[in-house]
Amino acid sequence: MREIRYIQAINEALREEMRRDPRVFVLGEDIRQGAFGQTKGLVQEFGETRVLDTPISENGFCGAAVGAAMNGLRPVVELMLSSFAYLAMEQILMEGARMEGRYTFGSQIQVPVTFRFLTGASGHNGPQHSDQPYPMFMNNPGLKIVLPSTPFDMKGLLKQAIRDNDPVLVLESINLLGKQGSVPEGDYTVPFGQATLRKEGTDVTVVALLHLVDAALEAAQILEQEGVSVEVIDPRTLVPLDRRTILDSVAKTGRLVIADDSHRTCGAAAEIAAGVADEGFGFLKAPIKRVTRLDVPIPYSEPLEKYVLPNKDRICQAVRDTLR
Amino acid sequence: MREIRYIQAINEALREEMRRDPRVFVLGEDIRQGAFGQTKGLVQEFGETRVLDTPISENGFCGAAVGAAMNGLRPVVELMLSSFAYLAMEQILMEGARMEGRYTFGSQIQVPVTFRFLTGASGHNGPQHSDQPYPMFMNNPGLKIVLPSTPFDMKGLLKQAIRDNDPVLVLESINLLGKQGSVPEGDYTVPFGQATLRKEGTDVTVVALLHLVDAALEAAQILEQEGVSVEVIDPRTLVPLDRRTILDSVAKTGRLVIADDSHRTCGAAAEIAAGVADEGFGFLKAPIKRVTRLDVPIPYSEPLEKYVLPNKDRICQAVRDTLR
Amino acid sequence: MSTTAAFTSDKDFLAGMYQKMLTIRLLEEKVLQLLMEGEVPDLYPCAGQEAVPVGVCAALRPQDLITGTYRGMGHMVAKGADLKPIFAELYGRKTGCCKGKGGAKHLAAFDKGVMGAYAIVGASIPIAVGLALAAKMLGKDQLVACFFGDGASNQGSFHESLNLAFIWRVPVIFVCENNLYAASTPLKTSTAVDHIAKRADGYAIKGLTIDGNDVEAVYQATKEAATRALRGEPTLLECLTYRYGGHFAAEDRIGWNYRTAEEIARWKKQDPLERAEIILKDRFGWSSSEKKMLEKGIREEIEEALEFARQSPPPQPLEALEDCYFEMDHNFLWRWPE
Amino acid sequence: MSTTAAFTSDKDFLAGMYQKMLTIRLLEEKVLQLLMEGEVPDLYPCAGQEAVPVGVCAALRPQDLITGTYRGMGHMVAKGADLKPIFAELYGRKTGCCKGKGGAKHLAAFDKGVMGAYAIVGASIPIAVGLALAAKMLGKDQLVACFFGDGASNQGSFHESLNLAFIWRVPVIFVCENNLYAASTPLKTSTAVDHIAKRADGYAIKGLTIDGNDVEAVYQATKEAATRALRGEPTLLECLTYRYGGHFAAEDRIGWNYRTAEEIARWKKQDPLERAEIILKDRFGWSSSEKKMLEKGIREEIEEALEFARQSPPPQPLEALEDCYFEMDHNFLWRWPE
Ligand SMILES: Cc1ncc(C[n+]2csc(CCOP(=O)(O)OP(=O)(O)O)c2C)c(N)n1
Ligand SMILES: Cc1ncc(C[n+]2csc(CCOP(=O)(O)OP(=O)(O)O)c2C)c(N)n1
Ligand SMILES: [Mg+2]
Ligand SMILES: [Mg+2]
Repeated sequence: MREIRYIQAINEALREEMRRDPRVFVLGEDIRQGAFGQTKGLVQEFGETRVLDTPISENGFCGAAVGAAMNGLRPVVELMLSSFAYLAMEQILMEGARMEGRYTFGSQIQVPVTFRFLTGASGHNGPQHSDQPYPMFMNNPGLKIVLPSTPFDMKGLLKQAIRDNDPVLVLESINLLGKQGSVPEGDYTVPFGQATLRKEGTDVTVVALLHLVDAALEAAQILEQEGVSVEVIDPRTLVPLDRRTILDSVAKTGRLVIADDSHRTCGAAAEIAAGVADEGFGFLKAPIKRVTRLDVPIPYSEPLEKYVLPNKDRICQAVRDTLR
Repeated sequence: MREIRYIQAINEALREEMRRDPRVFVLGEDIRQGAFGQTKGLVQEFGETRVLDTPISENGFCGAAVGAAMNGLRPVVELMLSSFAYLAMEQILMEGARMEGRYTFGSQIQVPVTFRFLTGASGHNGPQHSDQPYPMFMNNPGLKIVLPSTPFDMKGLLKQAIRDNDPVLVLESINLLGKQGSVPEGDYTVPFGQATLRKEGTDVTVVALLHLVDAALEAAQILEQEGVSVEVIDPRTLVPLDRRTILDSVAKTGRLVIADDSHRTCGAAAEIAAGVADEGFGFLKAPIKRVTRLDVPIPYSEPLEKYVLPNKDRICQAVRDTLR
Repeated sequence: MSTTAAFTSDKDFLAGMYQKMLTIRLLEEKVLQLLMEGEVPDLYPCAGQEAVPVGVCAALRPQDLITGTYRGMGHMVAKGADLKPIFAELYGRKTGCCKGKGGAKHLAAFDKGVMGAYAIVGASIPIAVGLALAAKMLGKDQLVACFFGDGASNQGSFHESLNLAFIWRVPVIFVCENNLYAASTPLKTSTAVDHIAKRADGYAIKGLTIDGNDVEAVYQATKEAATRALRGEPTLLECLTYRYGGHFAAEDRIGWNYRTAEEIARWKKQDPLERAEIILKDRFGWSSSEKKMLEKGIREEIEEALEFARQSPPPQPLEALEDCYFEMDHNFLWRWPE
Repeated sequence: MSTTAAFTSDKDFLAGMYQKMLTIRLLEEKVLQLLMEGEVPDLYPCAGQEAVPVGVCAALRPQDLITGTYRGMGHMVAKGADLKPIFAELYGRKTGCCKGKGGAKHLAAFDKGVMGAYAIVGASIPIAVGLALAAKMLGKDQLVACFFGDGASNQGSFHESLNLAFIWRVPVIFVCENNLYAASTPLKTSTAVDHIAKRADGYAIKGLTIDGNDVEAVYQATKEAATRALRGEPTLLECLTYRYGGHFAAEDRIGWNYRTAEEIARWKKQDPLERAEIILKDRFGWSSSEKKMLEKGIREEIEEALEFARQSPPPQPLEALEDCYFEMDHNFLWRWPE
């Protein structure tokens, strides 16, 4: 199969969905030029009426997208970086996810809006441009949350998100933009709520998110040489979360490490750990280990940033810790 | 000792700190009238220059408070309800907690600002006025988070918060405003990071937050009659969190229930559960149970709202579950 | 305050607007009474301001949309919503306009174009711009009227939305219900401008300040704004008015006191219903029996709606878990499998 | 564009401003070169805009404060910050002005009144209002100049802050560096008004649009605004200018293309440094040897600062955990006891 990059998969998904459905349009800051390139060429193909450059008004245009979705369109909003999400929390969570996002109005209206956030720390971007705020969104019901770790999943999940009738948050890892992978040319979608086994193993389960899936696979290779067989699970969506696959794996291995590049306290890893410490307690043979970013803002200087972010070595260490 | 209400304890702490330190001032919406009454009488005593009614501009005035704190004042900001925090996330988290909150500027500046949020669901306040967003703030480093469950703790912790040199978030439970309790007349503070044992017990540890401390104590009484001895811990501050006290208790009981009225997914209970499932794994004899609000917005209708919110019966049930 | 060209409604039209205003007034009276009796838990009163929603909505067509606020009963009635689901919602019943989930602050009637009421101050403004953007992009013959208060004009969302509305040239009318207070906070101590319409220049749109207690003036100004809106020219229409009741129903019980009795009395002399009634009498020779008949009909409608609410079943607790996501078992989302 | 009364600086004063502008220009040149060579990872260029920070800061006193943006090198130099900690910060060194934690987007010099640079567009505006509020409440003889871009004027925080500044009557000058673009987005397609200063009316404050490439005009307008500020009257001072470089340093490498060569050339004819140089020559008979000496001194200062940065030690990894909270062992906060 043809190989393309993660960023091209995003572009292709947007392009195909815009061709398929005239109600789909994209909006965001500098998307005609393409700040990071995901939207490159869209304005040439679809024109300025379907590719809207917005003013720097995150709360305003996220809210406008919610409104547009309530009145027949299927907007795809780009937040240039998820670090800017704090400005738009009100409209995304309070209005998008909670009000029109069915609940308050008792399912009388639907809000098929997709929020795309480029997310993560890419090196020396400093404390205000390296965020990973998806746990904050997980803490608020009403939003589906998708985090593709391969070009294949990106194309399929983004297409699914655009077709979904609920507000969906699609996380685009800034660390994966250049990643190559096999992607079919035509149409396909990847369903929400289905984790995938990236590698089978018998000793320890590693649940890994976004770019840490690759780190976990590398860690698994290293550990294999130490005689440790690691199973790597990629949940692919956090809301809904495929708890069954995680539990089944822990039932087999009895050991769990969660690798998640969001902040530790109340992060995604905390939720998965808490769930397994309840429902999977009987299977557990060892402490549940979390490998996350440390609980400080992301510093600019390279040695500092490296220290704060999770990586394959820390995953290895955590796996070894569960075997002590 | 004299008994006063929780809301009076807030008022008294503000009043005493404003008398003690001319740099302390309060600002927020409708605080001269006192939307819920915490600031009653302050404008009469301290005048309009130290009791500022703000426009409805949450991000703006929270940010201005951060700026004022950087330039020599000690602002105490009231958010009428924590449901309005989403509008001010940027200034509170990005600027208050992360930038001036020492880290970005490498401790060159300090930001002694206190944010007071009235928080929780008080009955039929509906999906946009019943929030409990503190886990979102926990997920962001840089902010200390305090949640007093008694009038005594409220006065002492709020005073400590105002004197602290970091940004502090003080949660005022809307369910506790009328609660009576012994409170000394004079000056005292309660230190951060020290949990308190509300009740000793031997079979199951219940870590409870805000008004659920009382629910946990009631549950403990009920369970006592079933022959179950429950230990109730009130962490009093979430950042910093007194992990030692929690672990010591679990070491004794081997069983843990966390009662937390924030949303379940990535909530405060998830963090405590995840921590114990790691560091306290060896002590655990049973699954860790979370009693939280269910993961939907808070509905208006009474039977619905009741169903969504945690209560003493659910705490009892969870404790029994750990003993099965 | 700009004056719009004198408009002379015919009798039926004005009487129709009067009827809506009276419905809002009597409905609120009833709900406040129920609130005192502990039957209804929550309400944000709008008595005194009725001419704004009624005048605006009279100039809209059925396909046009509105967005409202927590102070939403007026908007609902003005846009033609049925009273039954309103009452049932206040009672938290399954038959309520939001199945009892939204409640008093979130009245909605999507079939009538009431696209929800928002309890976060300023929240409805970006939503309205988005609704209007969709109307434009889909080529609908439709415009959006967005209601909000003077206090909301200090929110960032107001600013961002008005700029977007101009940039995108969408069919929207921003209706500012300037009742001089945001909760207990006076306009003059919280807002840099004395008239919100002055802010329109910052967004290159037309701004107008009108007498919001003159239902004909509101109608006429909206009519003109609607014509502009459909050409893609937004308007900021500031309607000067006054709320008689508390910011929230129980305000005086907690001892709030921020307005003088004289001020309230002065505004009551400009009551929108009385002013419309005088015109009906003076211009059209409306008789007091006509008024009585009208009132009687409204009271019956209200009683019927109240009865409907009381008879309606409360929702079942488990329904709390429904409606959060589309076509998805909610348990799947937050519960770990047994 | 309003013209302020002609101001005639004396030679030394103008030469001083010229020197600062040249320092900014040459510093940026150097850093861009280092960026190409991979030594410095990040920069937001400000060449072309130098007259704004320099003219503004020349009108401020040492005790006055400024807040800046990611495009912050000009603000730092203009307010008198030392070059060494700037370079060291760009290099991520412990000796950097933020110990290497903030980096290129967060330059600060608290001892000089540079109260931080903010990388969230619009973020510095509420902060500036708060700084000014404290100055007023504490009776300090101090004002605050707040720098931000044209794009930032579309953020809600701009709106909320200007309203607050008026309401509170605080000593602040809002300096809008209008360079016609917000990243790649032109002012005219994103902003309802052609001149940001038009928005001042919505906050009852004085708004002025001036030639931001005329350092004397910027100085003069700021001087007047400072007088007003100290009386509690904020000003929105819009300075028309242009950025020569990319929005971020590597912009052209990723193929951005949103401005015409002609437009850039046209603005380069209005170069702020050249214009100041002409005045220095024509009015004051400045000689080219004077300029050369100046330039030589600056280049030496730059090289010295660069050397300082290169020699400085990188921070130790564990220092990443410091500075998050005051007087508290960081481990206490997130780590469970062993
Ligand atoms: C973001 C937010 N802040 C505060 C509140 C609390 N609150 C509800 S209504 C209101 C006053 C609003 O005033 P205005 O916009 O003038 O509308 P009015 O109530 O007068 O109709 C306030 C402060 C809220 N609901 N949302
Ligand atoms: C809230 C937020 N949104 C988007 C960005 C990305 N961004 C950085 S600078 C910039 C353009 C800002 O334009 P303007 O305010 O005119 O200032 P200039 O860069 O031209 O000096 C954008 C979109 C950001 N840093 N913060
Ligand atoms: Mg009002
Ligand atoms: Mg600009």
